[in-house]
Amino acid sequence: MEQLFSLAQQNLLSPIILFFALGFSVAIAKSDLNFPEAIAKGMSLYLLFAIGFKGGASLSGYGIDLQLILSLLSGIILSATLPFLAFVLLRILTKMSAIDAAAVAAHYGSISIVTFVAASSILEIQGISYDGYMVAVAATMEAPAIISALWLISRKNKASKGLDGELMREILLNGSIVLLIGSFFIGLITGKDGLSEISPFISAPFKGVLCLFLLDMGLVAGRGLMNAKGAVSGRSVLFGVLMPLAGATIGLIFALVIGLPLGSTVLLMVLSASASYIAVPAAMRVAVPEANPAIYLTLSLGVTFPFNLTVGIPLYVTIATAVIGA
Amino acid sequence: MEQLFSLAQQNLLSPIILFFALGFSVAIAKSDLNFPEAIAKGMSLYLLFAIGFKGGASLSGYGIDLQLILSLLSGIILSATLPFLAFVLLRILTKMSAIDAAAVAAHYGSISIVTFVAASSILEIQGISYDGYMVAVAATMEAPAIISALWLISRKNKASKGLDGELMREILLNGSIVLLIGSFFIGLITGKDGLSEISPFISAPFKGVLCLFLLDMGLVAGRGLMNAKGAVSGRSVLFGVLMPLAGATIGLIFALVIGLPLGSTVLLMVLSASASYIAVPAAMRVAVPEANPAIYLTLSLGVTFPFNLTVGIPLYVTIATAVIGA
Amino acid sequence: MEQLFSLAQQNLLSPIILFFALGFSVAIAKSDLNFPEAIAKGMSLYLLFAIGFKGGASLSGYGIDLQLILSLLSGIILSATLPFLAFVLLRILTKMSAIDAAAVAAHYGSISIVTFVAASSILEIQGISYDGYMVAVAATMEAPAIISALWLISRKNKASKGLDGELMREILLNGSIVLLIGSFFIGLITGKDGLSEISPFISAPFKGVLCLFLLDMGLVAGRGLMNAKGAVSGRSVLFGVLMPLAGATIGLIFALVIGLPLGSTVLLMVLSASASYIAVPAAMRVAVPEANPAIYLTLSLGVTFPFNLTVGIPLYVTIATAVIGA
Amino acid sequence: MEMHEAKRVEIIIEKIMENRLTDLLIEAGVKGFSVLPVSGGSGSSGHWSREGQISRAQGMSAVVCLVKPERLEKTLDAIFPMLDRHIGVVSVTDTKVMRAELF
Amino acid sequence: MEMHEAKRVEIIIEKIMENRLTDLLIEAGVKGFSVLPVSGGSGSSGHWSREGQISRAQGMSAVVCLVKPERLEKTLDAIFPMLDRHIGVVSVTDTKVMRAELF
Amino acid sequence: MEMHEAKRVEIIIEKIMENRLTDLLIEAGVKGFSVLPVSGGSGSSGHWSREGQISRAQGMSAVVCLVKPERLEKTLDAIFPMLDRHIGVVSVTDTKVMRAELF
Ligand SMILES: Nc1ncnc2c1ncn2[C@@H]1O[C@H](COP(=O)(O)O)[C@@H](O)[C@H]1O
Ligand SMILES: Nc1ncnc2c1ncn2[C@@H]1O[C@H](COP(=O)(O)O)[C@@H](O)[C@H]1O
Ligand SMILES: Nc1ncnc2c1ncn2[C@@H]1O[C@H](COP(=O)(O)O)[C@@H](O)[C@H]1O
Ligand code: NA
Ligand code: NA
Ligand code: NA
Repeated sequence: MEQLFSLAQQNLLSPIILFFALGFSVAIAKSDLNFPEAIAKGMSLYLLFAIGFKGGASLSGYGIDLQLILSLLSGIILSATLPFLAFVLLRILTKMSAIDAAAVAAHYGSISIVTFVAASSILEIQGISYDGYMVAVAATMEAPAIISALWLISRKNKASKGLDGELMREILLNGSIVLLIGSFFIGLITGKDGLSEISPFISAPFKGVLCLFLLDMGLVAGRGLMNAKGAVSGRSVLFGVLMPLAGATIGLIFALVIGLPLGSTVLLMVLSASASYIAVPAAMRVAVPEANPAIYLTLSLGVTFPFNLTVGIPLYVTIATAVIGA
Repeated sequence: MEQLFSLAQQNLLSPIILFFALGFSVAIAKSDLNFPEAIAKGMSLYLLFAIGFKGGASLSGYGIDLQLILSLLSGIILSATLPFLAFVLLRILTKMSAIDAAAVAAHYGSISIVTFVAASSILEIQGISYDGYMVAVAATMEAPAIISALWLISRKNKASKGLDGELMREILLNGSIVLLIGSFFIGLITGKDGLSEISPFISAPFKGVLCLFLLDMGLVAGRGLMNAKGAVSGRSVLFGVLMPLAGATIGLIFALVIGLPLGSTVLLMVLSASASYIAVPAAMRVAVPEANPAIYLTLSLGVTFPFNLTVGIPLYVTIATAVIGA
Repeated sequence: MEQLFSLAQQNLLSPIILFFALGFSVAIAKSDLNFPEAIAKGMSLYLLFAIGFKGGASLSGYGIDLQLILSLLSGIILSATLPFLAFVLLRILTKMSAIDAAAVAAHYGSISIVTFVAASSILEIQGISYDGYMVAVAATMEAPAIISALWLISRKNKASKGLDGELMREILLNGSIVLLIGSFFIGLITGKDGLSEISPFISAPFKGVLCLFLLDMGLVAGRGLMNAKGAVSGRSVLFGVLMPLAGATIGLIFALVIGLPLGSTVLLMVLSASASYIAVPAAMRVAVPEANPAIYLTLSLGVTFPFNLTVGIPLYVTIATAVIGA
Repeated sequence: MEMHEAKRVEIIIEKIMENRLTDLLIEAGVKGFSVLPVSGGSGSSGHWSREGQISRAQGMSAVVCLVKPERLEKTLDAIFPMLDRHIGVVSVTDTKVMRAELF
Repeated sequence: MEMHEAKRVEIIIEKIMENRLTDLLIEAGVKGFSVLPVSGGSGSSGHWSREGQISRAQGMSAVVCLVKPERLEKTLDAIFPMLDRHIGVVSVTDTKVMRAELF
Repeated sequence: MEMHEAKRVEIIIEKIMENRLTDLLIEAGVKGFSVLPVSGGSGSSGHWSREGQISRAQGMSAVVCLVKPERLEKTLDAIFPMLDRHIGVVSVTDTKVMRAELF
């Protein structure tokens, strides 16, 4: 308990969280601080490029082992099944329509890569190491949740066009995934030599860029909340806090079953707990335009993302440490 | 005198000044070199983030002392009163209308943060240290000048809407201020630990980014001058050179009275001498659309900014050194 | 031969080439990965700024010697004459109209600065040094080819407006040239001191930025090829591979005649072998709108650029090493 | 396809006034609008461009607003005071829209 | 200058549907179109802005398409199914163009 | 609100020709214009997009110019030679403006 508090406090006072909080609060105070869209996108390209490459380079030289394969499989299974849990929870807790609930569920099965990056930064500060292949696990967890949710929707709504070939290609080849996985493999191929060539670009400045990026995320999340007032009920907000806890718990069970070490366990919990706000919202707009985007964007970016960043991550670290031991 | 020349020469041959001069001259030669708006804005966000954070972090661990409070007070008083001096000077020197003169005066009471950054870079090269809280002083000097100028205008022009609540909020919560002050406080809170985390992003590459940014400022200033030919008279240009000298002198007196050390004295002189071209022009467009923007933008960005960068800063360093001693 | 293979393999497995290949292939697979235009332009400004400055700084302290002058002259002559060779080759090999052939020829006389940057990165990895003034040689090679090609066109097409004063100014003062040459001279003037001030910005992160930039170039080249299907014949593609070999050979002869050392010889070969896709296409659109842009953009960016990057550069290094000795 | 009469109101206004203008539009009961960036222009107050700019003082936005003909008068009345003081141009064009109930 | 009757079709549609829409236009035989960025807007589904956004879910594009009058019906029929499900507005304005053969 | 007849001239032209075109407009006595960015499009010369581009050869701009009806002929005559050689489309739409003296 004491550890949890000290960790939570340390986390809340880290620059990345403080910059997120700064953005969130000045957006609500209606400051005109903002980042050009191109800069926000440029920072997100940088972050994906850097974590992909570093993840791959750290694996280079190791063969493919069983744990890697089991981790990837776990990711796929988690992503494909968590939407069902989310859907049931939503139907019990809230009065959301089945379509809206399924669309929200897709987001919670999928992942938020920035939450993942923030968690790995926090692990680094704690001196807890993790496996480079967790980046690949993150990548596998984007798409399956979408397919599960579209299946849920097609059951309810016969008219729904669902998953055509073009959408499938868009989901599997979406820019974020392609950059993450591509950088991962280039890191894997070029290994330590490659890393030493570009490390001054992707390692040293990484945390500073992350601060700026979270400032922007705070601004966007805060403004989103302001514009969406009324779109989400109190019970939906409750879901936005309970679902990450449920997801993290199930992620922990998977990690225990396949015997992941501490750092990677935390990351699998974080991936399970986090909700997408880039790939999944886009897919939902295309496939399920009837679902209200204000609901899923607000829950994912306005509720669950800040919750994970501030309370969730230190909690998951504490629980995993208690269960597995440091 | 000798020191002044060597300092001026050293300053004129520093990369940041040369890149400004490059931009200025190729703009006048009608080269199509240009920076996308998003990149210019991205660089300015970076600079504010970096100087705010570094200023705050350098203060962390020190308590609030009397000199800090006196410096902040000096900043507010300078910003609130310099517009009156500027207004009187303009009415004596030029034939500008009262409205135009008041709008210009608002700019000279307020500050140019890039001039501040350039001056602190030059101090660092000279090995002269300054207090981290000067960043906070800079922030306090943005708004009071606007209020003084709007008061001047409301006296002349009863029809003027002046300062409504929304405009007041926009001025106090404008993006630059919020980022500067927010980063300052996060730097203060996270201190040396925070700084060491993001220092490779905000310290080492800082001067390089400043070079690129000043290249862009040179392009914009040069193009502004080309487009504004005829908008400003010779006597207005004279004002654009005299006013910074007057402002710096008054800034020096305040610094002597409150007993600031050399580096901070120079910075207070620079703040008093510099003219805004981001926050104040925007406020003037909203509150005083009758005032001609070509006049105040040309004077501030086309005349006073280059003057301070090339001649002003080394002059203020020399004078302050002569008066206070190294 | 063995050296060639090991070099080619080493080159093909370097991060910069792999990122280009990643971009190229995901573009063809129709991924939506893309860079905002402002970010692409920002990266290219950074690269020009960095190589210009580093080239100039490395020369600082040395006087102007004969070899420098001869190199600049060689650049001008190569750029002015290669279009004639290209034109003849095109007329023999392909069925392109004279106008289209002349427009393509202008591109091959001029240069691709990214190919130059990639080659100098590869030389650095090989531990082969080169002269800083090769950056200036690159700059001199942009414009002459355009003039030669416009002369060719005016002979064929009396109606052609050709080279008016405004176009001439645009060509000579185009943004890329001005930034490259301006940074070169500022590097020259400020020398080692200037370099040490901004080196953490322009040296350490350089290769990482280059990787991201080549990823973007791969995306643009791949998409260009997809959109241009049918615009270029197989024989045109053959030209796009033969011409760089011919150019490199002639570049080698010039280098031998003026006695350049190994690294600079390779760079002169690369400059002669590369084809412009920024300055020249723009000039052709203005002066020769009748020429089909799909042809010259596809050949330069879709064929010759990837060829030089993957096969050409290692080949030129091997040949130059064989001829001159390491 | 049944089409309905509507008015396309295009307001090119200083960027700094954009939010105040759209607030007026909403108050006037307009059902929607879209804002398009403007990258440069020229007028009695000279030539401008957004290139490399960080200042928020210069620059314009184009606000496009499709309205039912009967809502036009009220819309124009609402924005007139602002356009009288601030630089900007307004054009009103007859057009046709698909679903009348949206405007 | 001889001018010819034409229709200016302006479709403001979700960015994520932009490529699908332009594919429909091309299938419908339209000879060309231009896409203009939209930086913000407001409608029944609330207010939005592209500032600082990385999500591809929000945001609109304006597709401007000049067509011969006789091609209008087919064009509208082609895009109607998409506009029925997805948020977006369409306006059709009478206009004149220079070279009729291009549209 | 008194409104006056005017023409909305919209010229979509290669970006590289933008300055030359606006110089022609100013020479022709036009009182103002606004330039809107175009992010992509399609026509007889194929499909294009500005994404990730650094080349200045590709890309278009939309120049919108409100003119008095009596100034239209001269405006079109001035720009015609350029549009004859360079890719681009022009449309002229009847519209109404507020203050006739500005156009
Ligand atoms: N006739 C016009 N057509 C289109 N845009 C215009 C026109 N006149 C002015 N503008 C736009 O409004 C801005 C300000 O105009 P002005 O107040 O005349 O300087 C110009 O820079 C243009 O962006
Ligand atoms: N009347 C209108 N005029 C112009 N744009 C509109 C209009 N109505 C809606 N839009 C645009 O379409 C988007 C979605 O509209 P809606 O579906 O009503 O929320 C808005 O955010 C605007 O960008
Ligand atoms: N009918 C049209 N409507 C709108 N824009 C067009 C049209 N035709 C061409 N364009 C624009 O002009 C560019 C060049 O057209 P083209 O010369 O036909 O290839 C296209 O890429 C579009 O941006
Ligand atoms: Na999840
Ligand atoms: Na001042
Ligand atoms: Na060449």
